[in-house]
Amino acid sequence: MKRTIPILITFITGGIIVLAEFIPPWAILREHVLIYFQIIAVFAFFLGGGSLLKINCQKVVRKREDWQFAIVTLVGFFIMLALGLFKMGNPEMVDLGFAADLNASGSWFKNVFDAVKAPLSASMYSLLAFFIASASYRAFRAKNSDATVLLVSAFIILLGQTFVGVVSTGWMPEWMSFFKVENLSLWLLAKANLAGQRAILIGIALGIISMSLRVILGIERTHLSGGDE
Amino acid sequence: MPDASPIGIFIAGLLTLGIFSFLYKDNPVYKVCEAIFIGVSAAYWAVEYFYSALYRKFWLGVFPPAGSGVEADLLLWGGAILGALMLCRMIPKINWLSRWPLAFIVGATAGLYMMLFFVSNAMKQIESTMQPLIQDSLLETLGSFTIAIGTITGLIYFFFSKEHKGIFGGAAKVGIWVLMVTFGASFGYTVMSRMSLLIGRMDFLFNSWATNFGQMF
Amino acid sequence: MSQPNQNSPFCKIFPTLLSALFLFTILASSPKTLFAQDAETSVIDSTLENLVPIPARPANVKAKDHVYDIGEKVDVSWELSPDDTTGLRNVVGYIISRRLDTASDFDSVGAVFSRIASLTDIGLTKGESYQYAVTAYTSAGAVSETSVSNSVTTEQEWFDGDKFWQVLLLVIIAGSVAYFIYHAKKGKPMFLRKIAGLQAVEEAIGRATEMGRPILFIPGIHDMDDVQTIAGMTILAKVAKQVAEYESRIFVPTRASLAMTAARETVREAYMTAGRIDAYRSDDIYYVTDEQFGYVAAVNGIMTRDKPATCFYLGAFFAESLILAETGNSIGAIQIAGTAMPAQLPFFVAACDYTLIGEELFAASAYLSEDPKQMGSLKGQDVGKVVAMAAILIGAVLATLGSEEGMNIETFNSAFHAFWGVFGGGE
Amino acid sequence: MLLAVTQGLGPVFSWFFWITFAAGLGWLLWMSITGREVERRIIFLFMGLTVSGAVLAGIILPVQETTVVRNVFDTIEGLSEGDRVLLSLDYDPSGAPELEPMAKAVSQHCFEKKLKICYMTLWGTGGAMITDVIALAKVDFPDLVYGDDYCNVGYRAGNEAVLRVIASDFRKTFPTDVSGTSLDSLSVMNGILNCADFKYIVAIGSGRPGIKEWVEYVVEPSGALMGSGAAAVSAPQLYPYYPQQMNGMMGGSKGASEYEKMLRRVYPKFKSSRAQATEIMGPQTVAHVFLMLLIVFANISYFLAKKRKGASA
Repeated sequence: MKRTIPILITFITGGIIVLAEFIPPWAILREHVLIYFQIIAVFAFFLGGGSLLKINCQKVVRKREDWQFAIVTLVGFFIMLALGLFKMGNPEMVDLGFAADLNASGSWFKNVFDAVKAPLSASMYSLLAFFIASASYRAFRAKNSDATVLLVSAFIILLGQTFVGVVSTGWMPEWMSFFKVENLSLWLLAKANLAGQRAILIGIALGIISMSLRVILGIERTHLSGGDE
Repeated sequence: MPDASPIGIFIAGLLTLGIFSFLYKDNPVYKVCEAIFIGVSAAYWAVEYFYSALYRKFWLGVFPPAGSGVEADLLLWGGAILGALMLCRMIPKINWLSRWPLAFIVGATAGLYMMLFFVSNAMKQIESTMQPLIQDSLLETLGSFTIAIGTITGLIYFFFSKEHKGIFGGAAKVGIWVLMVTFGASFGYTVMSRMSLLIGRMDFLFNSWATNFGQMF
Repeated sequence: MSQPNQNSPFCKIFPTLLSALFLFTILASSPKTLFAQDAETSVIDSTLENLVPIPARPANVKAKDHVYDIGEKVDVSWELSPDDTTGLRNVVGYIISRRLDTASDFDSVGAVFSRIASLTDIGLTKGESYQYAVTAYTSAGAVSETSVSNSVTTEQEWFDGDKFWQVLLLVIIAGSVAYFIYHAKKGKPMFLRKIAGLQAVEEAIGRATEMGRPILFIPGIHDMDDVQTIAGMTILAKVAKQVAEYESRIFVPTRASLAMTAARETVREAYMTAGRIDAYRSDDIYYVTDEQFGYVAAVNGIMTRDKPATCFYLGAFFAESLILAETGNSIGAIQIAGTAMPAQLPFFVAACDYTLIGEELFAASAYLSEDPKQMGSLKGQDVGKVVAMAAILIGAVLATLGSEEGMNIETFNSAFHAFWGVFGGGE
Repeated sequence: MLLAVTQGLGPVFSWFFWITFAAGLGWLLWMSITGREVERRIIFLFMGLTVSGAVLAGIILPVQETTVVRNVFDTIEGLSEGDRVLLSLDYDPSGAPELEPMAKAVSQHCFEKKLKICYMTLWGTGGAMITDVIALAKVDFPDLVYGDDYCNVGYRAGNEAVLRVIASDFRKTFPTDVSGTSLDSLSVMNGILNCADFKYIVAIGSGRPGIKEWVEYVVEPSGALMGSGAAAVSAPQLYPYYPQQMNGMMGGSKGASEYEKMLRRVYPKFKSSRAQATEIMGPQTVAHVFLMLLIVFANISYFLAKKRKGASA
């Protein structure tokens, strides 16, 4: 029982959603599924948030390594939660009550967002530039034919975007214009790159069809109830 | 952030430096930034989800404000029931019930993606590849041959049930090269926009933050 | 975004207001507006015909029930006003209005530009009868006489005939997957080519065990509503089982609560199958934060502090792909990545030891399961590839033979368009 | 404070910095030739120095004008006083470094030509972007009057559906502006029934819904005249629409900096205004060149190491 019902649920929902694509009156089900998902995800947050709190509280109570930082996380969490749930300092509260825009300019929630969350996100994201440098230095070496093709193609595109590249092939006569870096890089992007992208995209579609079918038919069910019964 | 307060900018700058310090090595300052980030952002999304999904979508959906003329959408209760089953996880005796919503989501996702990708990836890409091989100019002709052959050899590389040997192996090898050109090209192209992010941060530190610093002290 | 006030009386009179507004703006767009001299309306009215040439009306208005819908759409078509592309050439667009057969007044439902002779009206009620009226208007605000259509009753269909070819192709591909699943069940051995990344999985887990260091598994940064995350979970099941057998330890931080629940379920079951449920620790699988880069900050911290010997990144990834992979590289971990995000593949290819490219990610769990049924499905996928390749070839050859640049043979041209249409071309 | 210092010391600082930096690069090359691996933190240091040095020194590199950008500029240049332009800003804060300069430059250009702008966005987060751009434009045009010179209709949910509707009926989706004022009371919108009534549409976007959707749902059915500004990542996919469906496109910071250059060439008064994209282009190019040098050094090091290995074996 405990194992069969989930598999049955997967089979029935999956089947209905696939059919709904072709049956106009059922189309509405597809939209509802998305809303259902959002609602379930909110309930699931009680589990996720609970786990976050539990792990950090345990760290503090048992004085595990770095427990001080767990306090910071907990304090940050509760402050932000209170600011948001009660919409503190929200200028729209006066007129609209709790229907006020959560992110109204001037609310404390938005202020913390601007001063803390936004710069942290942007900074973390911008670390990428550094990692691109170290990855290029380490990985872009002509170790074998595959790596060489990767390297050359990346290099041409990089060249094509800077004046260095444009200058370096500027001497070429008209009949060789195809080999001018800016043209070559555009050709790589528009033709060879496109071919590779298409092969990957078609492959992904086939992979998903097969994977979804395995899931719906209950052959792939390790995520629900372990291996064979 | 044109209207950010001086204190806000000051804090933002400190946090930026804290994150950058990770590049040297893991250190207490980074740990503090990380801890703040986790706590604040988890709560941020909790609040955001609470108001957008639970309050607006669900609550206003099943209990529309009186006189608004909107009918209650009773189907939404289904989502709430599944959500509640999710919470059964916390009660050991009936925690197996939480597999039901999970099974529902997995099934629905599989169904949705199967159709979505079949149409947008497979059909659409095959359709766009059906172009005349011979074009007006030699260059364009070369281009359309590249696209057609590249796509087909790329697909050959993905074959699972046939060994990459002989002609087939040769085609698969060409396929790998096509994929490598693709990876190289998108790597090279993405670099441009990633750099502007770092430049943006540096600009913030050297201009907004430094100026603000001068004004504060 | 502020909450729309549903109590607002504005919402109720919205449709009425809209139509009024519409007519108003048409008239107001004239430099010599009628409303500016409201008092003298009648005078101007009579002279308007002399001042502003009125276009001839659009003729032959037809209304037809839209096929393959739930009875909410009607296709309206008409003949262009003779003053549109020829004649006075002063028509800038058409206004389309509708009424229920039983009603007396027409309500405006939309407008289109000049040179356009059709409109699909939406949001109707199934089984009701409607009538349409079309009027041409000019930039100076002159309005032609109105042409009225036949009456039409909306109907609901039970099959979307526009998708006939989609169904057929899907049945062929999904059918061949299903065929090989059940064909393989009969125990016929099947050849599968090697995928380096998957062969390395066992070795990578073994290495972590030897070094006495944990294993890190990231099932992407999307939630369970992405099939890539599901693919990640199915691989997690196989990985966790081996981890349990090797008596190693696995950490699974997740970006979504639901993904955490699914991962816990998966890993617990894997430990149970391996017969080591006592070693299962639910707190090793935990939610961090929904914030993309907050999650990355945390995972970077985990990597530098716990120093996992092996890192798996299998699922949907965005810009964080390289941040994770480079940090993982700096701690000397073996890294196996896989994603169906084309834009992130180059970063994984550059920075990880092994990368599963697109389709290989979805095939991974079948490979690792060594279950003939699952492996059979891969052969079905190959049939799909043959279909795709054949379609591309046939299409390209037909296009070459039929197109103006190529041979320009009319038969092939029409054959190409028919074939192209099957895949949704030419719409 | 720091800004003032660096500005004062500009040339001195910049010479000193670049000589040190060149020496550093020389060291890196020497390390490669002698076959020694460079630690990644040193690469990070170089990357950081490259970018921060370029930002501080305010490197401005010559920009080549291209036709595809000039078409957008010339179209706006060719409009006459009082013509209406629709500016759609479909991006969020992460796309802003690349796209905001475009939006700013186009706004400046339009206001200088006394054109009227209607701002809108397809992205929920775009509302804040519009506010920012208007604030930036007002620096040079403090006397702009809301409603007469520009207006902001903001965001409406619905992605492509919004476009489908406004292509034929603008007010069906946007009956009011962002603060609830009826469009009829705004002279900017006088007589605007649909998208084709705008003399020019400029869609600036970084993803979906964005330029591609504008082409599909507005330009193709209505024949409206459109130009665009795209993030560098998505620009290559949009080239097929040029020049039939969109008569010009600014691609990434490079496109934006070209526009800024044209604007300053024709209207020198803007030389005092900050050219954000041009400022980004300098550091970006320097970073690019540095990255290419790194790849070259890495391969020199790799080949020399292989040779040595071969010789010793």
